[in-house]
Amino acid sequence: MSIWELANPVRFMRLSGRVLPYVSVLTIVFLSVGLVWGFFFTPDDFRQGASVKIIYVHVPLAFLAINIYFMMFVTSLIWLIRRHHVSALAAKAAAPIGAFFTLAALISGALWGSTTWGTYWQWDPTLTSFLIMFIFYIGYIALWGSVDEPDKAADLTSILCLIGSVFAILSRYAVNFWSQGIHQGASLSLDKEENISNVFWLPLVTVMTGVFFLFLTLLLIRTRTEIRNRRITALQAREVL
Amino acid sequence: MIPELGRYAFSVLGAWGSSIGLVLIITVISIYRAKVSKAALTALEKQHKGK
Amino acid sequence: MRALLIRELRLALRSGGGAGLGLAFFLIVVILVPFGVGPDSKILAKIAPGTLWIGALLACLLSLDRLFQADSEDGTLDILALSPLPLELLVAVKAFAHWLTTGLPLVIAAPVLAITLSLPGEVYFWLIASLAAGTPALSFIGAAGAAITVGVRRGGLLLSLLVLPLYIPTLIFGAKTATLAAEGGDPMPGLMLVLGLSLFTLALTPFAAAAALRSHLG
Amino acid sequence: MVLRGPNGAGKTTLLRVLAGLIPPQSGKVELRGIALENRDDYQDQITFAGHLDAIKPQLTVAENLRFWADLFDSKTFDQTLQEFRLSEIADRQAHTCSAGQKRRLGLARIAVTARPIWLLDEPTVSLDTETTAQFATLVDRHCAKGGMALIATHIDLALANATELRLEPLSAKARASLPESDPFLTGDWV
Repeated sequence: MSIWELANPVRFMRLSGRVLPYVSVLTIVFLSVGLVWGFFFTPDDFRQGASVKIIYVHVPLAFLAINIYFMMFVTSLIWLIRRHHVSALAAKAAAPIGAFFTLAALISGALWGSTTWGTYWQWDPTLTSFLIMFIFYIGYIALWGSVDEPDKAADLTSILCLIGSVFAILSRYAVNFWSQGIHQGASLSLDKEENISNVFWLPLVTVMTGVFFLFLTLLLIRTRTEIRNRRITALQAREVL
Repeated sequence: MIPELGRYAFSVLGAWGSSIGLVLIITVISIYRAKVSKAALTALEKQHKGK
Repeated sequence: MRALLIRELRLALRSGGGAGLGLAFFLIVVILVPFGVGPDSKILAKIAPGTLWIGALLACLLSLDRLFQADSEDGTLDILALSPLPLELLVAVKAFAHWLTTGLPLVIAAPVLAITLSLPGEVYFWLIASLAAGTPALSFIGAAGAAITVGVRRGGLLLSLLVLPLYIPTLIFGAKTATLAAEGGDPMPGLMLVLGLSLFTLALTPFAAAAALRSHLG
Repeated sequence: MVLRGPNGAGKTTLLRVLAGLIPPQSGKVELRGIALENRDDYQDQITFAGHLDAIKPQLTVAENLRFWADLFDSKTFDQTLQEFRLSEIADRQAHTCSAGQKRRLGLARIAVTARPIWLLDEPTVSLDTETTAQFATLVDRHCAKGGMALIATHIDLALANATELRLEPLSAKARASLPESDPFLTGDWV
C-alpha cells in the first residue's frame, strides 16, 4: 500500500478507525507509567532540588510543539503540490493541539524559570521563539476560521504556514542576535550520558513517547472530525441543488 | 513515597497541573467535537438512505 | 509595468490615498511615547530607535489592507491577473509602490522625530540607514499578508495578527543596528542583516502573494 | 454568441473558466488550437470583463483607460477614446461620471486591448436602452471585423447574427448520473 492511498478520505477513515484504539491504549499506558514514574520515583537534582520534576511535562510538550509545526509545514506542502484533502485537514486538525502544547510548555517553563532563574519571564531567545510560535498558531487557526470555501482556506493557510515556517527560522536567528540566552540547550541529544543521567532520562523518554502517542490520537480524532464535517457540508450542498 | 517538594511545591504542582489541565482541555474538546460531528453525520446518512 | 507603478503612485497621492495618512499615524505614535514614558531625555534617547522602528512598522501596516482589497472590490484584480505580465511581477510592483508612498516618507520623517526623542547625533545616520534598508521588507512581507487576507472576513484585523509576527526579524535587526550605534558598538553587521532580509523578502514574498491571489480568483 | 440562462446556471463560471481565472474541473479548453495551459499565447487572444468595471474613481477617465492601454501594450488609445465618445469627459474624475458613462469606459477598456475574442459578463447592466443599442452596434462591428464575443446576459441584445447558447442548471436527476468528483461524496462511507 502506498502512503498516498491515505489521501482518499474513505480509506483514511477506515484505516484511522482501525488504528485509533491501539494508539489510544498506547497513549494511556505510556503517559500513566511515565508520569507516575517521573513524579513519584525519581530523585531530586543536586542543584535544582525537586523543581527538576517539571522537566517531565515541560520538555515533552515543548518538543512536540515544535514538531507539530514542522508536521503542519509538511502537510501544507503536500496539499499545495498534490492537493490531497486529508493532508490539508490534518494540518488544520493539528494546529489547535500545537497551540495548546505550546501554551502548556510556556506556562510550565515560566514556573520552572521562577525557581531556577528567579523570574517567570526572561526575554531569552528560546522563550521568545516559543512565544512567537504561539502567535503563529493563533494566526493560523484564525485564518482557517475566517475563510468559508474549504479549498481556498486550505490554500491560504498552507501559504501562510510556509511563509510562517521561513520566518520562524529567521526569528530564531534574529532573537539569538538580539539577546544572549540563559535557557539551557536541548538536553536530549543521543549521547545522553553527557547531558543527563539515566534516572532522569528513562522516565522522560517514556513521557515523551506518551505525549507523542497522545498527539497522534488527538490528531486522528480531530482529522476524522474535519473529514466528517466536510462530508456533512458536501451532502447538504448536494441536497440544496 | 510522596515526594518532598518543599519550597518548590508551588512551581512543580503548578507546572504539572497546568500542563495536564491544558492537555485534558484539548482532549475533551476534540472528543466532544468528534461526538457531535459523528452524530450529525449519522443522522444525515440515515436521512439519505430513507429517501 | 511602469504604467502600474504610475497608477499606484497616483492613486496613493490623490484624495483618499494612504500616503499622508501613514505619515500622520507615525507622527502620533512617536509623539505618544514620551507621554507614556515621561520626559526624561536619557530614557527617551535609549528607547528612541525602538520607538521609531515600531512606529514605522505600525504606520506601514495601516495602509496595507487596501493594497489588494480595493482592486479586488472593483474587479481590477481579475483583469490584472489576465494581463500579459506575470502576477508575481505585478505584486512586486504594487509592493514597491507601497514602499515609495509609505516607507520612504517614514524614512525621511524619522530623523525629524528623532530630535524630539533626543537621539544622540552620531546615531542618525545608522537609524536612517537601517530604516531605508528595512522598510522595503515591511512592504513586501505585508503584501503577502494582504494577498492572503483579501476579501476575508475581518481581513484588516486578521492581517495585523498574521503580519506583525512576521515583522519580528526585521524589527530586531533594524532596531538593533541603531541601538548598537548608540552604544558605541559596530552597527555594520546589523545593517547588513537588515539589507539581506529585505532582499530575501523581495525575492520570496511576491511568489507567495501571487499564489494567494490566484486562489482568491478561483 | 450569447449565453442565456437563469441564475445559477453557470454563465459566470463558464466565462471565468474560459478566461483562465478558474481551472476547469474536467475537460479541456482550447482556442484555435491553443490550449488554456499555454497561458501567454492563449491569453493574447482574449479579453475579459466581469460584473465590475475595474474603474478607479479617483483617476480621470483618460488615466483609467491609459493604464489599461499601457498594460496590454495597446496602440489604439486615442482612437478608442473617440469611438466611445469619451473624449469630452476624458479629464473628469471617474467618480463624477454617471453609471452609463462608467460602463462605457469599462467597455472601452475591452476595445482598447485589441484582442479578437471578448468574454463579457452582463455588460449591459446599468445601461439605458439607447446605450445598450450602441453597445450592440459595437459588438456587431467587432464581429464584422472578424472578432468574436461571448456574452452572458439576461436581456435580449438584438445582435445582428448571434447564436444563442442556453445554460440550464442541472436537474437533480442529471446530477446524480454524473460521475461524482468530490472525494467526500464518493466511496463506501458507512
